Amino acid sequence: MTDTTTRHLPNRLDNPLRSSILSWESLLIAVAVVIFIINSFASPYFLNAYSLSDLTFNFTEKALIALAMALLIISGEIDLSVAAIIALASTLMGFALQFGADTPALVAIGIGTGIVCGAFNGFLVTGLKLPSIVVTIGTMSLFRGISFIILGDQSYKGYPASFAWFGQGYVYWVISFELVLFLVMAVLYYVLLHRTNFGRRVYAIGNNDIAAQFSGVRVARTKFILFCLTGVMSGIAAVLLTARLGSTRPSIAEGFELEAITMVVLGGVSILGGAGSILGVVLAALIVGLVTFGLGLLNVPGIVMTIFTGSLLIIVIALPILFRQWRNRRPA
Amino acid sequence: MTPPVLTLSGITKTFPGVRALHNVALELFAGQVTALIGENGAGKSTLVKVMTGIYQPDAGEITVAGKPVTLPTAHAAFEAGVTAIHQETVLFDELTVAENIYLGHAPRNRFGMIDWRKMRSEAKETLDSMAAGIDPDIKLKELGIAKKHLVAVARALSIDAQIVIMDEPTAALSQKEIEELYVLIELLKADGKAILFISHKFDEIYRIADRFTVFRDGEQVGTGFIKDTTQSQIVQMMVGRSVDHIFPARNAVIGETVFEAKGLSHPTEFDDISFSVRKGEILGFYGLVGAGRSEVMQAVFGMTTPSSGSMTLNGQSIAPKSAADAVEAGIVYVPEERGKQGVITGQPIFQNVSLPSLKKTSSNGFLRAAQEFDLARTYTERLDLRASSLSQNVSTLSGGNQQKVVIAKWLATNPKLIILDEPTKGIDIGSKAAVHGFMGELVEQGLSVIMVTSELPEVLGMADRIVVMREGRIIATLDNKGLKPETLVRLAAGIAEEEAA
Amino acid sequence: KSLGNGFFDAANKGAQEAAKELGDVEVIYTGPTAATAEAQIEVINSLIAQQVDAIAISANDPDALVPVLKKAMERGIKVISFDSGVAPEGRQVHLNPSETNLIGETIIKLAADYLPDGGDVAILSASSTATNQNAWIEAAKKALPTEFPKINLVATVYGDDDSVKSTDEAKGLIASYPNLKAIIAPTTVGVVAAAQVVTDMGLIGKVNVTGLALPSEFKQFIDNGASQAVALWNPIDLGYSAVMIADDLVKGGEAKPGATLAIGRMGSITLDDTNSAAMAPPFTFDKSNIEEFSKIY
Amino acid sequence: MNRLLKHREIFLALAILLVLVLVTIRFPRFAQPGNLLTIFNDSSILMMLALGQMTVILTRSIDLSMAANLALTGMIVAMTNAAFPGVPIPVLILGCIAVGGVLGAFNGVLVWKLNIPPIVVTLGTLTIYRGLIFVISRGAWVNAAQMSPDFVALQRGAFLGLPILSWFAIVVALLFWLLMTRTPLGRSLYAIGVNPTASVYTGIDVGRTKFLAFTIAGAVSGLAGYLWISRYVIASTEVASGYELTIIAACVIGGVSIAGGIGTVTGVLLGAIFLGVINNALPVINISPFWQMAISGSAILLAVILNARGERQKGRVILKKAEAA
Ligand SMILES: Nc1ncnc2c1ncn2[C@@H]1O[C@H](COP(=O)(O)OP(=O)(O)OP(=O)(O)O)[C@@H](O)[C@H]1O
Ligand SMILES: Nc1ncnc2c1ncn2[C@@H]1O[C@H](COP(=O)(O)OP(=O)(O)OP(=O)(O)O)[C@@H](O)[C@H]1O
Ligand SMILES: [Mg+2]
Ligand SMILES: [Mg+2]
Repeated sequence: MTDTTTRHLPNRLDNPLRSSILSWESLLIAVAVVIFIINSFASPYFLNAYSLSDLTFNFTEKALIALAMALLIISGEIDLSVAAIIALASTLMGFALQFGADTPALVAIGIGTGIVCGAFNGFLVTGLKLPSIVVTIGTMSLFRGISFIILGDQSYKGYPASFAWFGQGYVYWVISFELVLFLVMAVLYYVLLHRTNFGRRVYAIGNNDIAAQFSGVRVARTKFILFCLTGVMSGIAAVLLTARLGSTRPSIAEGFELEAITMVVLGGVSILGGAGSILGVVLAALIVGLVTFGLGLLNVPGIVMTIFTGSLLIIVIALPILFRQWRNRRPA
Repeated sequence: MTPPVLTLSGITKTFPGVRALHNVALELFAGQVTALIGENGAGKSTLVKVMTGIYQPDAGEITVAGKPVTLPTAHAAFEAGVTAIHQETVLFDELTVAENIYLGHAPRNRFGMIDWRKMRSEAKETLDSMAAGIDPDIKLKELGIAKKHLVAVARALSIDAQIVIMDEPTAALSQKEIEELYVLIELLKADGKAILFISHKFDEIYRIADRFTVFRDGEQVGTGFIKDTTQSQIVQMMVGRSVDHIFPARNAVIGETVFEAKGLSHPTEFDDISFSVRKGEILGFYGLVGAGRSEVMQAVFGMTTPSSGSMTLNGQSIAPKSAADAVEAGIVYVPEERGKQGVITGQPIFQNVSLPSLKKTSSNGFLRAAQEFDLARTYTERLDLRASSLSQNVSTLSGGNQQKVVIAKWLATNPKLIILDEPTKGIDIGSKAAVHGFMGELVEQGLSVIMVTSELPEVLGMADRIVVMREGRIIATLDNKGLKPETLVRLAAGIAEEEAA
Repeated sequence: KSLGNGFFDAANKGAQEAAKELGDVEVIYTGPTAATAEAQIEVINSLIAQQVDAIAISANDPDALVPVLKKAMERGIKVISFDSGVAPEGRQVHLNPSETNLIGETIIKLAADYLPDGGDVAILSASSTATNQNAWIEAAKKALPTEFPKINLVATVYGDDDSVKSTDEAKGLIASYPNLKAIIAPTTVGVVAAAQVVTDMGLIGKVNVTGLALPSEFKQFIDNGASQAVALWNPIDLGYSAVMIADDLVKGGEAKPGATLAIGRMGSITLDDTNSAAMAPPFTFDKSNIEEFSKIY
Repeated sequence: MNRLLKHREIFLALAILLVLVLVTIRFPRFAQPGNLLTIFNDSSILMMLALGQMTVILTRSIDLSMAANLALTGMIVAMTNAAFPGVPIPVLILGCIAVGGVLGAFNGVLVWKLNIPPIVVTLGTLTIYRGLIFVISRGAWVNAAQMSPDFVALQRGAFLGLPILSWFAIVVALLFWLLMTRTPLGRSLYAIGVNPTASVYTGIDVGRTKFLAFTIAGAVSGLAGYLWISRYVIASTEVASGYELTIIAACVIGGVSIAGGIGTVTGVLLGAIFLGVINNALPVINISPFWQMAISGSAILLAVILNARGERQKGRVILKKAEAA
């Protein structure tokens, strides 16, 4: 066997161009384009720089969380406490504000809270080996509960103007800071997931964490980092949302977690772990934003929009499965 | 003579990439034990699953008592009078023993509700009749592996079936329990049941079987009466060639000690394990399934932490806390459960191979695809991996080729010690030879190899020294020179001891 | 505030009436289903994008809506708040359904009228961030020592305009204060929940529920005696006036302290120094008139 | 102590008792039978829902749509009652169970036939069902005045001194107890959770069983829909929003393993009562209700940690001496 260089294994057989055309992402692009076109016909107000700019505020904060959540879900875990982290981070920022914290300190507190909460989740899941779904249902109540204890029926307000800029400011013309931050983060997460060793290990863990561990991957450490990252992104979202609302109440960002997860799943990330891409998540965020804003322009109530997003979620997931079942049945 | 109770004909079953069964036939007779014999992966268990409604055959016919039947579900098989003790324990840890025995056919009261009292008393009766000494009310997870197997046997017996299949029922049992099982089988025979008995142990087969059928590579290659056939004739059918040629000649130079373990212990799994491996040596670990060898190896590999004991590698003391530590130190492990622990089936070959070596193929933590492909190609080609491209998904490879991917992955890390846990389990004969050949090559290059195996020929054919384990302890460490197979079997099963006692 | 709330459905009736009267006005009646600020912001954003001329809003949060409403005003949209107000920098005019002090007094009075010997009362409010409720409660507290010395206010709790939470809170009040004589709920959701609790616990006659309620939703509790009387202003008039004021502003009217704005059939109002204006005093419903009003709103 | 921890139910019951004792020390009226019955009555709906959720979780699935199902069924029944006050209440209740069951079966079919992960399916249907409430009601609430007196009164009536609502919970709990311990279906639910592969070997149709589990959870949600609406006498889009997580919390506190296969009716009932006690105790001992959320969050975490201790794989016992010990 020493000289068996007889067979040469090619890198790949399929044509990368062809497979990328048939990918999930292109399906999403098509969906996004269709919705965009429908929107521009349905409402005369849609194709307007200001409208489109306002549109982005509907999803940037959730989408920022979705980026980190995507990695976490790819690794086979989940974090339902993200919205509660926002509440706690926002509350602590408001608390610090009462003691005269300036803008940099506020941001540091917001992001710091995110890291601490993420690390707490990460410790419970990886250190004590508990299922992440239950742990984060628990910490979701705990984190938001602490906000309620601190804030009760009060609210914090009076954030400085320089702080408000994070949620209301424009970098250039109608391009908001939130949007720019989201795009920058999307690129960073793309690189992290698709271009680094770390990202590769995340996929390996999500596919089979036992085999990954048997392959010398430090599974617990990687998952811990992912929880921290999700915490950080929630902290950042807390800064943006607090700045945008200009006030803090303990009920801030209620329901964000399910919307972020919907974006992730719609973006083609397998809820069972191991598969998914950042591009998909970004597209899904865009689609959710387009749908809600487009229907909003038609004055369709938000609750009715959820029928669309919910159906979209199920249909988009079911279609490939139905297609596969149909194809498998045919030759038999 | 009486017609067969069950007839299989023309049964074919293919899995993606593997033809597990091809046009096989089988007949079972009332009051007789038919032994099904064949190497690992010959298709025996697959046939059992076809007969019990778990797999649907691609082609072929099943007749029970002269009537053709289809078995779309496990329940249908049970209704047709077929029951089986499966090779892997298919039981429920969190349920009680009684329920494990009666799940799916529990006795009901007149309201159609499960009658627990009756179930418990019947379970107790069955277990007592087997002299199993198991309390039907405790949860299954409280039992050891051997007792679990007895529960599986009890489950099969609780179904009043005409056809009883036993897929390696004795693999995890002690000699005493095996003897009790024989008694049971005699009772069943006397009851007029048709029994299919699968085993790799010839002594058992000759002791209890009336007829035999031999499978090789998914085909039926012979059938007949045990009393008319000699052991070597059967082996000839099983292997299709002379057994001696399988193992490569060893011409590695054995050097100084590379790895040494002293007094490794674990609260429940192993105790006082000491052994050493030298450069260029293959150290065999032999024992019955469940002897605790995998657990020892996983402790060496950092997956579990021993409660006491020490390890040294190249004279330096090591204490790996994780597999990553062990790999960094130069110890790698090819696990026993390939699909679960070895390969990441959802990912392409090259990513599987490069996973532990990502540091080498990347720059500053960023992936470099070209380097990854080069690395993967170098090692998979050395192992003669059969695949269409390096981006092929590992799940589409055959078992043997998956094993090669695992080995390639580890070779790429330039290890000092490689541990192979059941390296040829479930691998076809051709690949088996390749893996054996490759092990020879590894030691020639100066690596040290630990090979865990439950197969006698393999350990006798490959190892330089053999460590025998039983019930979590090392029983003996032997030089593999003129060793008789019986010696190993006795040591592993503890028979010598029992006779002395 | 939120869709589906009977109060705002009635306000919409008035708004549509005003639109018909004005002829050239179209009213979009919209809102989130959950009474949260985030959801309301999304709705406002879509209204801004539609380049509406004016927004009249009942706020879920006085502060959180300020940035987005400021943006609306920057884009030339007139913003007025009605019912539950927005902080002054987030709107041009705030239309109070009634005078704050008057409401505060009224809700206490409703309880006191049926407690000649005085006793313990508690307040079940909507959310802690609702400006209007807080202002009323403040006013009520102020009136207590001087005008109702025998009434003892023991607690203020919040039911968040959520029927379950309001129910739990009402039960908590009854359990914690055995001598409670009345629950005052200045919120249409809370008052129904409290009355239901009193009915369920068989405390009719022992604990009187009062506060602000829509006659159509509350009639049965007047009928069964859980409540002696409640009060409310006319939401139809409120919606009507909001649209009238908005129209006024769009057509060039100026909102500054002291200005007087015409509101059609309702006459006119004068803005105070926070650009707020109040409408008529609240109207009290009891056994004598509830039947009649429950058919209207 | 260790043995105690093994019996989750006993441990939980003691925890509940402890809370009761602590509260009673500060506030003697709390432990009066009347108040205890009130707590039980207040926890009734949660108990039923948690039992439904347990059915699903046992099979390694999860149903996030139960609260939305409840709200949708509740709106349907409220509107029916408002429009046709003459329809007898038992018919309405059966209708609720049927409607809820159909909504649950829809989840079940998607899980069974299309093999979509339950969390994705129910995340989707959660939003769909809620949206549908708005569509059918056009956003309007159905309030007390529109409901017929019988509709509202039924659960408030008393039988043997206990409100009918409590009797609903007791009957449902008994049915679940029978289902879980005495029927093949119930045992299949456990078997699937413990070992899905082995279940196939035993002749259990895993997909179909999951489908039935979702249907049962749906039917319970439907029943709870009627009870909820008639209890709080208001039907709106926001009814029970976010309650899905409370239901899961009750299960987790009650010792149901999210990994499937473990959980008892008694445990779940105690889990729901535990939340009910906390709920009732806080206002009484004058702790601001704002503490409630953090307390139930901590209770959940504590419960998972304790459960995990109990469930932790002891590893294989290979050594003879260890096995004997
Ligand atoms: N589910 C499956 N998917 C793919 N291949 C399978 C599957 N089950 C079995 N095989 C393959 O079919 C062949 C026959 O396997 P089978 O388990 O029947 O062997 P066996 O004779 O029972 O071996 P052993 O003695 O080791 O138990 C093997 O090559 C195996 O890898
Ligand atoms: N207590 C047990 N409960 C369930 N399964 C068990 C138990 N003990 C052993 N097994 C099973 O038996 C098989 C072998 O056990 P183990 O790995 O401990 O022994 P081993 O001596 O290393 O044998 P092998 O060389 O076959 O791996 C494994 O597949 C394992 O799943
Ligand atoms: Mg087999
Ligand atoms: Mg092993």
